[in-house]
Amino acid sequence: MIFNELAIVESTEEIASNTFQTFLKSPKIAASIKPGQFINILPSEYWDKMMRRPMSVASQKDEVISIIYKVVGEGTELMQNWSLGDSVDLIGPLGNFWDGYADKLSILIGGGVGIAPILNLHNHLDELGEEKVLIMGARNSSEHFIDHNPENGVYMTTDDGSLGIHGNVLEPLKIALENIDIQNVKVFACGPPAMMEAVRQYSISEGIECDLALETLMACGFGICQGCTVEFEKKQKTTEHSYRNRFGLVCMDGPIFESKEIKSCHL
Amino acid sequence: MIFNELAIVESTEEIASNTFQTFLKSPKIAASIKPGQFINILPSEYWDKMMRRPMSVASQKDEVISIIYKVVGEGTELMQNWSLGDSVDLIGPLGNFWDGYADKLSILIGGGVGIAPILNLHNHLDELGEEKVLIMGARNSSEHFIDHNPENGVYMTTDDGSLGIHGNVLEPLKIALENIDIQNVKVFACGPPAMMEAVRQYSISEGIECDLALETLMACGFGICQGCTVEFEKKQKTTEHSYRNRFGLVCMDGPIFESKEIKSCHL
Amino acid sequence: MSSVKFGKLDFASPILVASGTYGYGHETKSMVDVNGIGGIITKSVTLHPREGNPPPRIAETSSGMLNSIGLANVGVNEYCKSKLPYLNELNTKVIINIAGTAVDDYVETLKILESAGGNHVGYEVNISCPNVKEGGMSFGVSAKMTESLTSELRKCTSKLLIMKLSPNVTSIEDIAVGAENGGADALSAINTLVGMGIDIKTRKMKINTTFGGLSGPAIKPIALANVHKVFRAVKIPIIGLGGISCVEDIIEFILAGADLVQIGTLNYREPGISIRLAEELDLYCRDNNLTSISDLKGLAEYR
Amino acid sequence: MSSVKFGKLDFASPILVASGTYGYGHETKSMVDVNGIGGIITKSVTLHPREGNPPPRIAETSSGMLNSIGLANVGVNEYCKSKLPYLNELNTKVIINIAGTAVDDYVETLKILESAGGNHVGYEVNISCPNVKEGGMSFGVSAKMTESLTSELRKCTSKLLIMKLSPNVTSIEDIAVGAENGGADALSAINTLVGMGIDIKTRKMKINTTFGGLSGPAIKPIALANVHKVFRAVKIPIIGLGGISCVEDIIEFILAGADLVQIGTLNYREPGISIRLAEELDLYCRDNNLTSISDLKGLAEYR
Ligand SMILES: Cc1cc2nc3c(=O)[nH]c(=O)nc-3n(C[C@H](O)[C@H](O)[C@H](O)COP(=O)(O)OP(=O)(O)OC[C@H]3O[C@@H](n4cnc5c(N)ncnc54)[C@H](O)[C@@H]3O)c2cc1C
Ligand SMILES: Cc1cc2nc3c(=O)[nH]c(=O)nc-3n(C[C@H](O)[C@H](O)[C@H](O)COP(=O)(O)OP(=O)(O)OC[C@H]3O[C@@H](n4cnc5c(N)ncnc54)[C@H](O)[C@@H]3O)c2cc1C
Ligand SMILES: Cc1cc2nc3c(=O)[nH]c(=O)nc-3n(C[C@H](O)[C@H](O)[C@H](O)COP(=O)(O)O)c2cc1C
Ligand SMILES: Cc1cc2nc3c(=O)[nH]c(=O)nc-3n(C[C@H](O)[C@H](O)[C@H](O)COP(=O)(O)O)c2cc1C
Ligand code: FES
Ligand code: FES
Repeated sequence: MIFNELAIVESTEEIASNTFQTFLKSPKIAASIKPGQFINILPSEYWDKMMRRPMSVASQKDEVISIIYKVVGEGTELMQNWSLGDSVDLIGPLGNFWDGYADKLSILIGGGVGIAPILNLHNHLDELGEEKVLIMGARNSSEHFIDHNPENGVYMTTDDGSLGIHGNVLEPLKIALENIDIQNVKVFACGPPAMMEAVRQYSISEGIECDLALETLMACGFGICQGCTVEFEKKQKTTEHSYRNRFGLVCMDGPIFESKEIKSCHL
Repeated sequence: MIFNELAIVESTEEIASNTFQTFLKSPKIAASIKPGQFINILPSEYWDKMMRRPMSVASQKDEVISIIYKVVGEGTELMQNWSLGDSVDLIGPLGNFWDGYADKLSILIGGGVGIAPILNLHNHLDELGEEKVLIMGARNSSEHFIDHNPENGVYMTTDDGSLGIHGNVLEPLKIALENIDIQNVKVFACGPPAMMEAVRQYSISEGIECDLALETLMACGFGICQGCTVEFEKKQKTTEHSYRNRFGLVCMDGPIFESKEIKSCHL
Repeated sequence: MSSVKFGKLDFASPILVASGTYGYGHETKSMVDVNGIGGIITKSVTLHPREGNPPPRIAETSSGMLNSIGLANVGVNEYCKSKLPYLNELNTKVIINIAGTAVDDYVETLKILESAGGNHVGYEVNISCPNVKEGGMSFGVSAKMTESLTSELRKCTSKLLIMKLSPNVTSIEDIAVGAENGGADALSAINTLVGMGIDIKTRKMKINTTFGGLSGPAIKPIALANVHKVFRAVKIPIIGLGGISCVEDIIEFILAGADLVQIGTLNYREPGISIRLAEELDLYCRDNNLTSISDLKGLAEYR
Repeated sequence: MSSVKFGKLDFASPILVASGTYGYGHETKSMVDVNGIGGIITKSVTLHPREGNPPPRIAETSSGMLNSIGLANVGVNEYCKSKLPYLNELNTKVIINIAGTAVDDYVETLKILESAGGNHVGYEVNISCPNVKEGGMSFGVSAKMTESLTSELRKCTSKLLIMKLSPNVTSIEDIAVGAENGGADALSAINTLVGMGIDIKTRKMKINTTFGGLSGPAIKPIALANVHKVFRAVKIPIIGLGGISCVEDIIEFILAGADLVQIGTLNYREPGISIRLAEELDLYCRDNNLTSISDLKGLAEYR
């Protein structure tokens, strides 16, 4: 069930360099959204662009959801400038959700703005009391807002070595996989295409189960425009939308895909 | 000399129903602009429309000018929301200016948003100690912000009779003209097209000298697009821009035209 | 809302949703009372299933967007099996948009649809999709081919037959007259304009097929001009579309000569826009003492 | 800014200002260092003075505007007397845009300009103005007429001869090839698109001549597509224009195949935009280690 809901802005905070978290009171969406799903946002009543701005949900509690975003253009700048009490037009919940974490060690990998859906899954696993590892990649320490805490399975990496592990997310992933039967592991990743592609290829070469949350331009977000395609590795069996046998819709079939299901994370 | 100046917003006040006065610190324009001239405003840095918004200057003092405007659309809404200290991109001074008031009784007629250039002339005549009559027309009392004061030559009219004289601006104009040699009178008017057209026709039929400040859509405001035309009553003598012999440019040849020079105030 | 006459049909609202911009009508049903829409024109269906073009298929532009979906669709047989049953349940008018690459294609597709016994009131024929390499577009630029395609299709159906025109031509009037002569009941104008975009970072085309179709408010003035040209050229009814985003736009299209309108790109941003604008149009009619918005058809005055 | 080669000429900046959008170069001189502009293309001049179309001549649209000025201009004789002397003093390249209604018109206008001894480096020929009833536009839609007009003009001048193309055609490639075969040194693409608007309050056309020319960012994707089509069809240099509003747009046009660009509508809003964007383009070249922006010509990659 998809809702078109007017949400109320509760607060906005800069949680890392140029990265903001906004809490939105959106009862219908908050009650039904699952970790990994996203919402599609009209940044302003006067928005003159054709496309809403899709954002993963980073937390959900009672009637309130939150989003975490980098300010990269006009849409996100408008979001950052929302005032407390503003009403904001949302469509959601959209897309599929993280799954298959029940009896496994979940390794959660987030990078850049891809941290939101990873954080929401992290919260969810916390609530369930599930075992997990959290890996967050960034260019430098200013982009991080979580402590590097390897003892508790929380790894930060930075390209410049200014915090945590110097290098990319594959380093802590390898550490986390040491002495573990990969049959009992599942990786969940969301981040910049290059990072996800590295994780994807590694997961395939090592035979690790791995789900990736992709991003692409979206005109609608609910399966109508057919604009948000990802190419499948091989043709899929005919589904309700049989014309999707070569291309999946990131908004409906995704945003989460199995690593071996898709051709590439570069869309 | 036309300037493209970044002005600083000093204050904005609602002076009548939905009518705002904003003061802008704009030293170059303030030092050179004359009553009747206008500026062309970029309402916001992110303005995605092609046309600036032209506004007459309502006052000028030291380094500060003011504009008076009704909020009628996106541009004026943005203006009304300018914050103190914002910088605003202006082009000006533009157009010609009120003239010929030296040895005459000036009768100033303003209506609707056309009050701004009339008020500026009024101030100017005050400074010069010149004799004058001020007539302001509106639909109802909420649009007025000056007291009806016939003894001192200040007349308010309203269409609904809620303030001053019940009727249009021609009523007080006729009163003001009683017992006066029309050779010694000059009318200066700015307002909605219907009001100006009534004044124009009356002035022609009575043989009264009368200048009118017109409004039209403007793409540039400084004589380049040729979009802002008014049709002349008869072909004008060839000027620097001889192709203007049938059509005048409101932005350069105007906004002020003699009543008998033009075909109509409905542009 | 008083209904609007269109040929022999009555539309409860003059606001339809455009092909390719509303799927098969059920995708939005949790957000929108789909039956309140004047009519649903389904995504172009072709004889065989088409997987569509590789990504990227869309790009954002000033007040518009580019697309090159490549007519991704399930094919007419699967359409009859899986889409028609749901469409048959709708209480709004359904018009099936068909596309093809040769006359035979179109005819066969239409025949299969005719024999499927749907409740749809007619067909809109896409002869103007600029994103398919093998053809389709060639019909849209030739008056003669448009006429012969129209007359072949005319033979196969007594339902509403609407030809959808392309603006990417020197004279849309010629094509419109071709369709009228071929026996079309009505014309839709316009499809998208040919556009392009380049990602300056990667230096790659923004759209996989290089050229895509431009839609949205950016093209509204062009769409209006084309609707008015078509209005002057033919006697059959017209469905106007291209960039409609507010009730004022709808009134402009009707004043320009349209009988009905379609909303396209704006559906993505606001799935319920056709319902909202129908309400606003009702208010407009009431405020302006119009018994029907049709009273305004073609009333725009020349200066 | 390293200069840009264009045929036999060097342009100090690849950013020119478009005909009809910068007057005769002196109107903005108190606001802008006009000599910093890569080149000024003056408002179309015709054999006889033209008073232009009655108002209203312009209207605002989503990310664009409509205009129908009707080639208001002083006529070529007065132009030589009052405009050329000032233009001769400029330290930027001046290109004179001419318009007409028949081959003879164009030829005579060109001859008068040639004999006036201006410092201008060439001519841009407007065969694509959609707002003049008597003609002009007919050239722009016919490859044959374009070819013969070009070759007649070619005989009269050894200065740069640029034909300015219309997008309102089925195949801009054909017209481009016609101009190339006729001996044009270069092509400008594009002029405005035919558009329309209606004032729903008065129910009158927004533009006096019903149809006007649509310009501004709204048409940029269409302009880019046309520039790229022309680039693939001819070997002569191209000046790209249509909706340019930022440095990214300029880079897109050059990647699509343009050698130079023109800024049109945006000059009205920001008279100094061509200077500002030249600076930004300089920075871009430096940041990307380009010796000249020309290195990017036509480099857009297909997917
Ligand atoms: C399913 C999904 C979930 C997302 N979740 C998040 C999130 O949690 N946090 C976050 O910061 N960002 C997220 N994004 C990306 C986010 O949508 C873009 O950053 C945003 O749309 C940029 O808008 P803008 O107007 O500020 O920037 P623009 O100026 O429009 O663009 C800046 C950059 O963002 C990219 N972009 C623009 N629109 C989109 C779009 N619709 N989809 C993807 N990329 C786009 C452009 O390619 C460009 O490079 C998500 C995208 C998708 C598809
Ligand atoms: C020389 C001149 C002086 C002016 N002085 C004043 C003034 O002192 N105070 C004031 O309130 N208004 C003045 N105007 C009118 C003012 O420019 C418009 O009200 C304003 O542009 C509306 O902008 P908007 O975006 O808020 O409304 P829009 O939504 O753009 O338009 C609302 C209405 O305003 C009209 N309009 C829009 N743009 C223009 C334009 N460029 N020129 C004329 N009309 C336009 C439209 O036709 C429409 O009916 C003046 C206009 C001119 C030409
Ligand atoms: C993503 C997308 C897909 C489209 N698919 C089709 C299609 O399958 N068949 C068709 O006839 N038109 C299709 N169109 C064109 C629209 O129906 C419409 O003619 C065009 O977008 C102009 O209207 P608009 O500006 O309101 O969107 C599509 C448009 C878009 C944006
Ligand atoms: C008001 C106006 C007047 C114009 N006059 C002319 C003209 O006289 N001759 C000409 O060749 N093009 C003329 N043009 C077209 C522009 O030169 C340019 O081709 C077109 O506007 C597209 O570029 P833009 O989107 O950057 O404005 C005019 C455009 C506008 C907006
Ligand atoms: S965004 Fe429209 S189908 Fe996915
Ligand atoms: S507004 Fe451009 S010439 Fe007057």
